[in-house]
Amino acid sequence: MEQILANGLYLGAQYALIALGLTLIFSLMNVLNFAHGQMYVMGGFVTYTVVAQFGLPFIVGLLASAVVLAVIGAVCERFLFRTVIKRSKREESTMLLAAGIAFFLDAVILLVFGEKQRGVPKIVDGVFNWDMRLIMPYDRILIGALAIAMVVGFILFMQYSRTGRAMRALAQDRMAAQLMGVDVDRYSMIGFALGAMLAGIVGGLLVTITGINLGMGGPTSVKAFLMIMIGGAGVISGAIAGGFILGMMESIGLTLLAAYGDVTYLAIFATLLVFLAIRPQGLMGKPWG
Amino acid sequence: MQRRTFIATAGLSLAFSLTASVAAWAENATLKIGFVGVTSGPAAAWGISNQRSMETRAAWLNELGGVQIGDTTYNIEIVAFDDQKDPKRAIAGMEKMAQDGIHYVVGPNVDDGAAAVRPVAEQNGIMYFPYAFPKELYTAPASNAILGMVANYQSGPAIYKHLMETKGVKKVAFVAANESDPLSQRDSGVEAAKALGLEVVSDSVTYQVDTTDFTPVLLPVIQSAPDLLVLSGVSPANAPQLIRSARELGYTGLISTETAQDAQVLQEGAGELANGFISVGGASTPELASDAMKEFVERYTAMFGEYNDESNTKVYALEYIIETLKANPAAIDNVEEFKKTMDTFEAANPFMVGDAKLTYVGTSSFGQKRQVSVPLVVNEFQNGAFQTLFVAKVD
Amino acid sequence: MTTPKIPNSVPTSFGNSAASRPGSLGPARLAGVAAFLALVFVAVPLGIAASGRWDFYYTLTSVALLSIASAGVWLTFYIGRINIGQGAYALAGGYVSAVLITQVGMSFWLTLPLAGLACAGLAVLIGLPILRLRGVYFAMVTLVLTEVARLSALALPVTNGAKGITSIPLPGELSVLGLTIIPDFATLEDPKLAFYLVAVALMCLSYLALWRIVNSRLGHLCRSLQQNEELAASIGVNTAHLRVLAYAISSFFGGVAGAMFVSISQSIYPSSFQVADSVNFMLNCFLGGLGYVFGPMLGTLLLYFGWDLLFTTGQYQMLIYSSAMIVLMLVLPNGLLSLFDRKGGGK
Amino acid sequence: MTPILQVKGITKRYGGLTAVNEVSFDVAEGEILSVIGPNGAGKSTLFKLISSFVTPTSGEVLFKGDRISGLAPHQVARKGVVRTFQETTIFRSMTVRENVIVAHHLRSRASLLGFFLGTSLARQDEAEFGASADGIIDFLGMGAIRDELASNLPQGHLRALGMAIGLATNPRILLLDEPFAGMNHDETMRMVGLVRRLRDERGVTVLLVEHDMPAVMKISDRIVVINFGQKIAEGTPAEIQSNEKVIEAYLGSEDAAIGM
Repeated sequence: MEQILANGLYLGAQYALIALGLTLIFSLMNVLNFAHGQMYVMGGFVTYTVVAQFGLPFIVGLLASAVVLAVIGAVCERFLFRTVIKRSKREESTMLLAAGIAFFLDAVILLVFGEKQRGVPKIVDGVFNWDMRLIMPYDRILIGALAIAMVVGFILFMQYSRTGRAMRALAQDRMAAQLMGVDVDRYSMIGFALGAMLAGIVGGLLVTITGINLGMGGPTSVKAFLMIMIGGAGVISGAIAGGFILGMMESIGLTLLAAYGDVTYLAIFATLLVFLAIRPQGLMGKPWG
Repeated sequence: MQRRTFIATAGLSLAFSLTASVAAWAENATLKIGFVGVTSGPAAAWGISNQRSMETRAAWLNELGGVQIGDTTYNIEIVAFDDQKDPKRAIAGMEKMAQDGIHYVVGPNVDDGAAAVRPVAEQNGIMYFPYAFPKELYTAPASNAILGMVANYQSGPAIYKHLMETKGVKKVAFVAANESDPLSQRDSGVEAAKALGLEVVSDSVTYQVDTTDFTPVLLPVIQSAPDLLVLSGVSPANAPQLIRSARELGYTGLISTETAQDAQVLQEGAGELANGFISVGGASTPELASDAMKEFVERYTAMFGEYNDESNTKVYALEYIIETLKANPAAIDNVEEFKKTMDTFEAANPFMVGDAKLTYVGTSSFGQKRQVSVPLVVNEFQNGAFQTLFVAKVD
Repeated sequence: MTTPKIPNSVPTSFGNSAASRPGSLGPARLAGVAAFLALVFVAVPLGIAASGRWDFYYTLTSVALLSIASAGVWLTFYIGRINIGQGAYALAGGYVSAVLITQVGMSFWLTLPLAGLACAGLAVLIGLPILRLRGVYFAMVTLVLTEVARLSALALPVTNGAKGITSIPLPGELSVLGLTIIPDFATLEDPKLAFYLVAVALMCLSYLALWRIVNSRLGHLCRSLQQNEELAASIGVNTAHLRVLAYAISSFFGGVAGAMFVSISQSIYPSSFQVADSVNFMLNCFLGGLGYVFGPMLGTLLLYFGWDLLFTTGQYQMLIYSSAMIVLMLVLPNGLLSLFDRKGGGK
Repeated sequence: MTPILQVKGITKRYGGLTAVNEVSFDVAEGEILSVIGPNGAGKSTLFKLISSFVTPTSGEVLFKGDRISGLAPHQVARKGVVRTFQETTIFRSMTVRENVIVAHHLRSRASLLGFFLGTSLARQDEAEFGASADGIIDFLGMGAIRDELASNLPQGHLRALGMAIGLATNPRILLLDEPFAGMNHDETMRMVGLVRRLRDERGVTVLLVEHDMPAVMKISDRIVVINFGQKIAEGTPAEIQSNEKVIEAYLGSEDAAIGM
């Protein structure tokens, strides 16, 4: 039991961080960023390159991932999404753009980083073992703690910083924010950069544990969608809750349903469908996002 | 031709391959060999190692002046098609090969693609070399597919038997990804283990390929206390993580797989924890590799920047095609001739030391010779490199 | 979530104003249809025979079938729902056909409509709860649906699980009252042309149906739903019923396309239609233009052929393809057919 | 004569908040009845309760003696109780004429399949809808903007279009949600005339919820006043104007003075 909870908590922390970036972008611009998973993969590869190829400390790699992805995010917003949102008659058109960017990043990652699985050596060795009841490698504890710290940091940033407050105003009501003198373009760009950066940081964090490969992008996006559906799209607390809930469901499901083989995810999906049929806006979302 | 001038990570390779191609481009005729497989997206690694090993070998042969088949000397051109791991695209790829007048194609890399291209290959007279294990592809009435490697239901029993005899393995557990290929391999693995009299203690646990934490997946498996943990059809990307999680959970038994792995990926992903991991490899272990294999690895590395251990196996398909054509030049545009030759075909294996032969096998598994004979090399991972555990043959 | 912005260009006018009666075929439109039919049934086969590019048959067959599935997705867009789950129905349709052929011994031609109907039935069951969702919620749920379909195909006993169903026989003879309408495909020297003709015939039928839907009262009601569900309810439209109906028709198209593909590849696996396919169906609609009945057909043609034509660019194929897509999006965010808007609305 | 619409002790609570509390009144066939009340009095909720867009916590609404609360909105519309919307809710990317035609849905005799196949019944229906729509458009004086895209219309026309959509359903009783909001004097007077003609020429019973006192006084046969979710008065305009409770309610809420 302890093991299941610990696994769920650890998974939940990283999932929450992934979902945060996605939901931030969604709440600010109503863009469902299909390329979120690819941004995560990109972050992982940047950290890998800095740490494993250049031999620099892990923290440098993490910072590099953050910076690179923030720049990519800002560029995407400034030159792509902004234009399309202005010119398009239906806002769903941004989905096509996001999918195009996902394909593009996939192609770039393949050309630049290659097709192989990559990983950096463990940053801390050893395994925490409490009487075989709870087994958790130290590096996983560290990464989990870092992820939780980041989530807390992000909440504080959104709550108390000027930028964070401006973005929250923007997310709440674009029109009103504009009237209140919030520079919508500027904060949309910052928000997008921040969302992409979060994806990159998770990639960088997890490359020490799970490694990274080209194929992780798409499935990661799908999982992130799941989380924000559970929690409610465009709501920060919802993304965090969604992340932890999915982590727990996965951990519990894999343990309880192991004997039945291939059905854990089927069960999770079925639960989700039933849940959404009852509560279409997710746990904490406003009706219709 | 343009395919030869790949811009790999090293700028050097560009110059190298350019000079190589210019030098060799005499008035030789061209023999096109196709490749239909996945070279983009999540599973890119499988197809890319195929395509690159073919391109490396082709460039090398052309540099040597081409290949003489009958009275004509040919330069080899590789025509590659990326099917994006989509069976519908794979059909399009095979159609494209037929359109180009190609009769010999390497690929596809997965079960669904290999099954989907079968009608096209049969209608258009194409022999193809899939890296997929379903038996109906190779047993009559099917006759155009040739298995390009050792199937897991062939290597599995050999490995289990070896481990029973040398390590006293009695209980075995299986884990597989929740996808067609790995699940099929798990099922045939379980069957083989039971046939050998092993006790299968866990065979129902599966995982999503995008799993980022395998601890919850492996927990119930480890609790079933097996002596041997088989990672059925595990992709090189997942293997290190699975090994690591199993070891971190305190598992001390053996771990094995029947698919080929990459040493560097294992080293990066699992480090010391991967020591003792048993997998099926190609023919480039120091004991087996001929000078030609060593040169192949060098050339591959020069062309593409980094070698992939899976290419040890994947270089063979092209070699088989060319050597069989040499043995019967009439087969160059007639696969029926090719099929006739297959039964008696024998040629020297350039990639292995000693007097190893290239022959077609598969009689005991498929009832007809529809498999290339590559040495079944079972490796053990030790400190960043593979060491040969034992070598066997498939008939 | 704000309501989606709607194209200003009205795809079709309705009412019986003299200009265009619903469903009426003016001489110009009739000529256009005739030209299109001549193109797909005569010009393309002649062109292929002349150029010797036999591989185009399969390419165009794929385009025809994928555009049928995309037409279904387009219809859900028409009621204001973003559908990224069509792959699930294509897979289900494929399995229905494959199972009926291999286990019941039914004729393929009978399984084709049955696959569509089974998918429509499935869509009613699934649609009832999820069609209450709107916007990105519906989009994300449908995205998950494709994955559910794959996992179900792996887990259900009738699908033969991971091993898939292979060696499915080619479509047999179709005869009515002793009159052979379609010959047994196995007796044909090369079924490519036959598959092509069947596929484009199905495509023409599907788009005819879609066009009729859009131009009939059903289409007008769908549009009313897309623009304002509350108002639609207040004028007496049973919105829940209509949504499910549109979704069922949409899934019918998906099922038929899936079943047809199975007959070509003579095999089906849980991975035969994946999330990537679902996303592509949606992209086809976007690219062609959501305001135009023939948008998804054009979008499919372009996206599929685009990839095929880039075949020679080797490892840069994906890079060029995706860049082109992004540029297209920047230049024509409302779909390719919006190019014709200035000349007074689409078809 | 039994009233066409009966509201019986209807109550709606949201959590701890009671938006509408035990409100009862009747609407007679052919009458124009207005519900008024200060801001936040519960008018909108009452309106949604009657049109069944919201289900009541207790109480019920009867139409011709049949209970309609609890039915889906489209079923209520089918019975002949049709609402218009407070906001300018129309089908934005259809023309005026298309808006009105589509709203003829309830009058269809042909099935959807019939329309799809273009049967003669369906073609007859379409022809009738077109003629009827033109009639309604002319009736509301919108002939000149018949083929204009709805999203391009000015607000006054939008309101009229909303009413046209309501009329197209052939309602027995039309519920108008603040039909005069945001209009200047001239526009209001024109709208008052329209609503009158609606009743006089088409025999439609009208129940409206409104804010604009002078217009209400002018148009209504009877008025129901609610405040804090409760009915505080009911009667003719003259009676309401002199009702102490009503004056107090309006003065207390510092809202517009009454009956000027």
